[in-house]
Amino acid sequence: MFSANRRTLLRVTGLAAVATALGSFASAADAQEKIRIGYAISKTGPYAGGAGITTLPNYELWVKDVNAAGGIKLGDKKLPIEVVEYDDRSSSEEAVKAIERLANQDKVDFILPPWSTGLNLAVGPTLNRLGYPHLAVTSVTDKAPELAKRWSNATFWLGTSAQISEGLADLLGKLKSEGKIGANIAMVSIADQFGIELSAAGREAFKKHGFTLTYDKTYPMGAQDLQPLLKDAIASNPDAFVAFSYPPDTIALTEQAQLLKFNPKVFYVGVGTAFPLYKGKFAANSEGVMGIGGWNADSPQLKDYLARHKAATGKEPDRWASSITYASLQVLQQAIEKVGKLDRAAVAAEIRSGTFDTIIGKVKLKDGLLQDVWSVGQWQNGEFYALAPASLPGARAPVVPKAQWQ
Amino acid sequence: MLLVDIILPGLVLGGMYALIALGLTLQYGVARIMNLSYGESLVAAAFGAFSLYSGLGLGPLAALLLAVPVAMLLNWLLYRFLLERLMRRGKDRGAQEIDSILVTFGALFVIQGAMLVAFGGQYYSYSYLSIPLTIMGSTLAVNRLVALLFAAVVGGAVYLALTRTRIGTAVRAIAVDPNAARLVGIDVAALSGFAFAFGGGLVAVGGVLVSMFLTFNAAMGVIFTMKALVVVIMGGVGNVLGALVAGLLLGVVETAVARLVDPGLTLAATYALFLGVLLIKPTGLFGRAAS
Amino acid sequence: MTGPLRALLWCAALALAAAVVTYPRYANGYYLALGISVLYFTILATAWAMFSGPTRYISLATVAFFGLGAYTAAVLGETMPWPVVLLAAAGVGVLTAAITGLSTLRLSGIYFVIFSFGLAELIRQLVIWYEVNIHKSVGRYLFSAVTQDILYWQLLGLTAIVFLVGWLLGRSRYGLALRAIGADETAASHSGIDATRIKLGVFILSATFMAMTGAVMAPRWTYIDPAIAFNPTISFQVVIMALLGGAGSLFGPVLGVVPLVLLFEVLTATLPNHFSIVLGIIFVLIVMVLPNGVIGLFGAGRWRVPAGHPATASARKMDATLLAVDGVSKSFSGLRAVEDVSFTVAPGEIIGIIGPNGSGKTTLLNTLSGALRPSSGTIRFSGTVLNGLRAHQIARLGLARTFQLVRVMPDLTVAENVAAARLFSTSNGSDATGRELLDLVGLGTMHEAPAGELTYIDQKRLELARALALQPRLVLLDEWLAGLNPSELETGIALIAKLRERGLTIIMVEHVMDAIRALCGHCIVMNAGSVIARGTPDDVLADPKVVAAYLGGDDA
Amino acid sequence: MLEVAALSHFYGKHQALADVGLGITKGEIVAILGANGAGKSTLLKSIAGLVRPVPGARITFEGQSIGELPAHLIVERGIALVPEGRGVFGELTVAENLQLGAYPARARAGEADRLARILQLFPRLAERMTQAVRTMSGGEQQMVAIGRALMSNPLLLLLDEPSLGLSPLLSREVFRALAQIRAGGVGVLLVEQNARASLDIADRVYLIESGRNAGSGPAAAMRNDPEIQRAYLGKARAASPPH
Repeated sequence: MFSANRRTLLRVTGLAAVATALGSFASAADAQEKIRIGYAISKTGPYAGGAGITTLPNYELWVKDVNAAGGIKLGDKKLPIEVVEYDDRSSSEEAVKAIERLANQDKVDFILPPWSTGLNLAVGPTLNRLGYPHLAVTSVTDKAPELAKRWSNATFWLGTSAQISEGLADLLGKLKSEGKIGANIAMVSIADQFGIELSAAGREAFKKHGFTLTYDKTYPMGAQDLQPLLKDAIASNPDAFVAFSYPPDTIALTEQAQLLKFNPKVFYVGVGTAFPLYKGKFAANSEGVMGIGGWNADSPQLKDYLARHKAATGKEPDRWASSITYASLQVLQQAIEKVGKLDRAAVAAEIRSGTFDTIIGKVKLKDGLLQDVWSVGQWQNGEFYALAPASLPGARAPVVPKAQWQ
Repeated sequence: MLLVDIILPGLVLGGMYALIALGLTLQYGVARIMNLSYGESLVAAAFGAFSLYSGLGLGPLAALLLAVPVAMLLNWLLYRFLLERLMRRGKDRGAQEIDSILVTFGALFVIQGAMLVAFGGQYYSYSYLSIPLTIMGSTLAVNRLVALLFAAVVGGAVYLALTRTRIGTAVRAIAVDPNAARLVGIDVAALSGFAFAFGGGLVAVGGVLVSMFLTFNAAMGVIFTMKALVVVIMGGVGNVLGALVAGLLLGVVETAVARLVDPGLTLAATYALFLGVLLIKPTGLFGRAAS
Repeated sequence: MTGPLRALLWCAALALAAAVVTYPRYANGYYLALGISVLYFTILATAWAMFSGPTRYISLATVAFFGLGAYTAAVLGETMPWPVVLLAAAGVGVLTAAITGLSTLRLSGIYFVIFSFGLAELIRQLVIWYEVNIHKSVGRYLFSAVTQDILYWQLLGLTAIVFLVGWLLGRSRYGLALRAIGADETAASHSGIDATRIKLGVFILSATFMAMTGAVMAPRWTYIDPAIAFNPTISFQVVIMALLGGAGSLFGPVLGVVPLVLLFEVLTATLPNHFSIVLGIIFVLIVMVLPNGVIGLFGAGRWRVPAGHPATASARKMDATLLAVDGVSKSFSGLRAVEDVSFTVAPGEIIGIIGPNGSGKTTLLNTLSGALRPSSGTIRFSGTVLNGLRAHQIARLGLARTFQLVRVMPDLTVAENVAAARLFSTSNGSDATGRELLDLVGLGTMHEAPAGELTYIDQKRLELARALALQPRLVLLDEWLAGLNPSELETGIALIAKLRERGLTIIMVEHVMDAIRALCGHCIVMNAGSVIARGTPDDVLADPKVVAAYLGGDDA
Repeated sequence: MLEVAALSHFYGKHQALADVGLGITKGEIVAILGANGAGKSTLLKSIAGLVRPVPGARITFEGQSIGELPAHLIVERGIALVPEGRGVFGELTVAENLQLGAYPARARAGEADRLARILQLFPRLAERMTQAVRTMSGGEQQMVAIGRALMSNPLLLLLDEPSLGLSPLLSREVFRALAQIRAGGVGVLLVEQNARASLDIADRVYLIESGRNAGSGPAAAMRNDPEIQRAYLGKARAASPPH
């Protein structure tokens, strides 16, 4: 800590000699003493909100956990992690530059990915060229299989958009066949790649299951009032309401639904439903709300993870990508330990082929993709339990219809 | 009925737009400071309200009593120690404007950085007065109605103060011609500082009130800055009434497009309306004609 | 400069150029990425300043063009050859800039600033809507083999072109015209400069570079969506960098780009968690200590245009009537400021227009010079109907004016003020050089002084010289003698008399009766918009109607 | 009432004023004559506190030094400047302009009476109270400017080129108003290019050349001084037709 601070101080005072300062980062990586791990994450800009919940706390928690345990085992030695971190300012160009810097200047041993689909895709070619394993966790795209083929160093962890939508459609289809809900769905989605892919896949999957879309609209990012949208959705009298939305909108939609006393049998919103913020804000009213993600809250590893996360960062993790992010880091650690040396190509290959023991259970990737991902979760008794796919161990039965808003 | 259901929620949304623009009409319209850190100040006030609510259980309406004086003081200090110097240095209004853009761009980073250190990048949201109220068949949230009410009352009061009182007239006189203002015995630096600080107080009002119903994080300031600028410019620089009307108009149009055309086009429609207004009236709805 | 020194400088410049060109050969990936950042902001900021520097129109639409370029590349990049993609991006930039420029450039000041921002947002929203509803997908993938080296060289080439174009523009008459517009658009129009077309042209030029930069950068990010391509932060950064460096000169922006890119870089690296605060504070300090931008440290390097301008041969044609005003009226929202005014002016004549304040004299001059369009009536100048012509067109025909509240272009030098008026002159009137004209009005020693620093009376002289530089056949003087003391008045009257002797025709609005009596052969008296008397000065000044409306009980 | 001594001012390297001195007593009109650029406007601005003189200048008003005061406090002491180009608030109405004239605390008492007197002095302002000043003619704007200055209840009125751009009729009205103002006990310091008109109305005259005092004396004597006539009144006077 002390040395880092002193160096920080030196750098600040040395601002005048910019060139010198820029050069001075290239300290020789002492592979014998430490493992240098670098990341550039959005601490500012529009992505800071997402990165600040899902990604950054898990990086910090993992480093803390590993170092508390003595470090990563390399051969017969345990090497602690030294972190080099930057802010990509939510910019693709800054993210690429930061990767180059981590690789060329800081000569870090491993690089952790940025947050968001866009930034992960932006740094993809660079990480591929430089040969760093790329754990593209917070990247949800239908192109994932193709990308995993193109970049052998890259792995994708949240499933594809189709997977998420189909999971939801399967669940709703089952509810329909059980006679718990009717055939009408109102769907709204945010007008970016994420929302469009999910809604496109949803449209098809819902049709396959015999549903009718009584309302199907997109709204632009940054819309300040979603009440008009919701009113028209309500007017279409759906059995299930599905919103592929971002956190601020997820919260606004829920709040408006309560105000308008809109009580569909299934209320599905997200991203953001799995955030502790959601439960914190809506308390009892979150009960029965469905959203993307979910986890097996009864698993002892996850319970333990929840407690550690809370202790280390002061906050609960979100119940979707957080645990997977942490698990991906565990996979990285175990892959390094299995390879036994800082051979990035070998580690990348091991991540793809190996089987690992993580907080989310046994992880084995297929073609660079994590296959067993939860697509639907539901708040039940103050926990966001995973519902679908029902075939996965730990899946809970959905509570339908959702209780009326209080 | 659909009409009512468009106009009422539209007015409520517009009220929020007007509310977040009120401070800027004073800071830019009157004190002539193009404050790029405006949105960050607004978000900072929202964080303040959140902290008071979650920490001390103090409701946002009570928090106003604390937030507004603090914001005024901070803005006054900002004016007194940074902006006033620039105003004195700039040889004409253009130079002053460029300098104020640059300096407040720096202030933007400082405020945002401070919020990031204190609160991180996560989203924050809490519930206050999230109670439905049905008026003429249209259900509205009380917290949003409160914002509309404040926009109307505060906006109206500021408008009356600017046009009906001597000190308000003096403030407008500074906006018209600072040099001539000195000649009638107006302490231009002090009064500009006051107008800027008062604008800052209004920013705090906006921030505290929108925190009741918007989810926010430290990186969101620029959204508010730009929305406020659009409203102020559309209404006509320095015209409080114009800002009110422009805000309400934008809200109604946005709601109407969402209900009648396509929710995907709401923002496109508001920008199109804004651009259209400027093409027809190059100095905004209530702006003075270019001389 | 001595021979060896010059050779040394050339060698140094060549070495530097070689170092820059071969940079990817010795820089590692990171320094190359840093170089790419510097270059791409250099192009954007330089292109921005090309238009916004001289005109002072602060545009926040940079990202609109940049984003459209990036999108074009993302759409066409995998199917078309790269040069075609770049051309297409440039084309999209030109087209959008042309459409938007035509509609926006009549706005001024802050209205333009926010309009340009709104425009960028509108374009982004429309692209999103199109992608969602027509293309059914928002993000575009662009897999490309472009390595950092190639990207760097592409950007370097574009940088070279943008500087070359900027340099040529600065040397051309359009460069001075643009600065004249920025200094005082009205005065520029009345000096024969087609402000709209020149602004539009340069706006398009600047947008083209922005669009091409977007296209060049797009492949780097693999994935383009509206949030990435139309990120408004880019617009702000470009403005800030250009202003910080100094937007008024060709190399100013780059002086803002380099330190700011490096500052961001050093701070994000050293203080990832507090960089915002420190950056903000440092930035504020920079602004406080550098009032004129970074370039101010080096002394503002501006383009100066030599005062001399080759004289064109004049073939003067004498008409019996130079100007015929027939039944001209002008009303402002119902209020009739000028009502049915008719008169003619013969070549070589000096006509005086007198009348009480607010009687419509200046409004009448404004309809003659094209500042206002007459509501009815016709104005014929040397056989050409002036109705509907714009100020610069009328000025180019050889009808020049001065302003009641003196309007010089304050940031331009005296010589440049005069040169600005000769840029587009097609008249074949008087053919004195700029230097002669300045000597004529008594400013012969002040060529290089900025016009804004002249005294009031010298500014009036300069305004007259500028009007004469149009090589006019008719000059409108609007209270040109006001504010002169009696002895200065004598010099002024003598100067106007001299102009008449050189064959110039003059219409003067004046309150100084001595001047009217000394100079005018013919007078028109206006009151409440109408002509109430006309004739020789002595006749009209004795007219009881004129005495009652204008002169008062006894003579001044 | 006002004593100015050793007043110097520089614009950059250019010395606009060099050791200028002058004095004016209550109820007196003092005219300052000089060529354009002689420094007359700078002199008025220095007294009004708009520009800072070089240290060493002594400006005392009613026995107290005002050289260090900012402009708005000088107005408070009772000195009002009508600047060249009028300096009215074009976007505001006549009523608002006049109301702002009474902004200083010294002017609050008796504001209504003073307004009534000013509207008597300039009757055409009374008809236009709600009009935006920028839409008015030059002469009317000049009346607003003078009226606004008078609203501050000044002891001393400084006028810079009040007749600039005014028709002969209007400029005579303005000068007539100045005589009335003097009759009310207010001192008037006048800078005016219309030398004849100012000599006609002034009690005393100061001549300024290139920023320096170049003479002073009673206006009546100046009017008949051939030197003065040549320098400041011009030949044009001889050419003017009989009254």
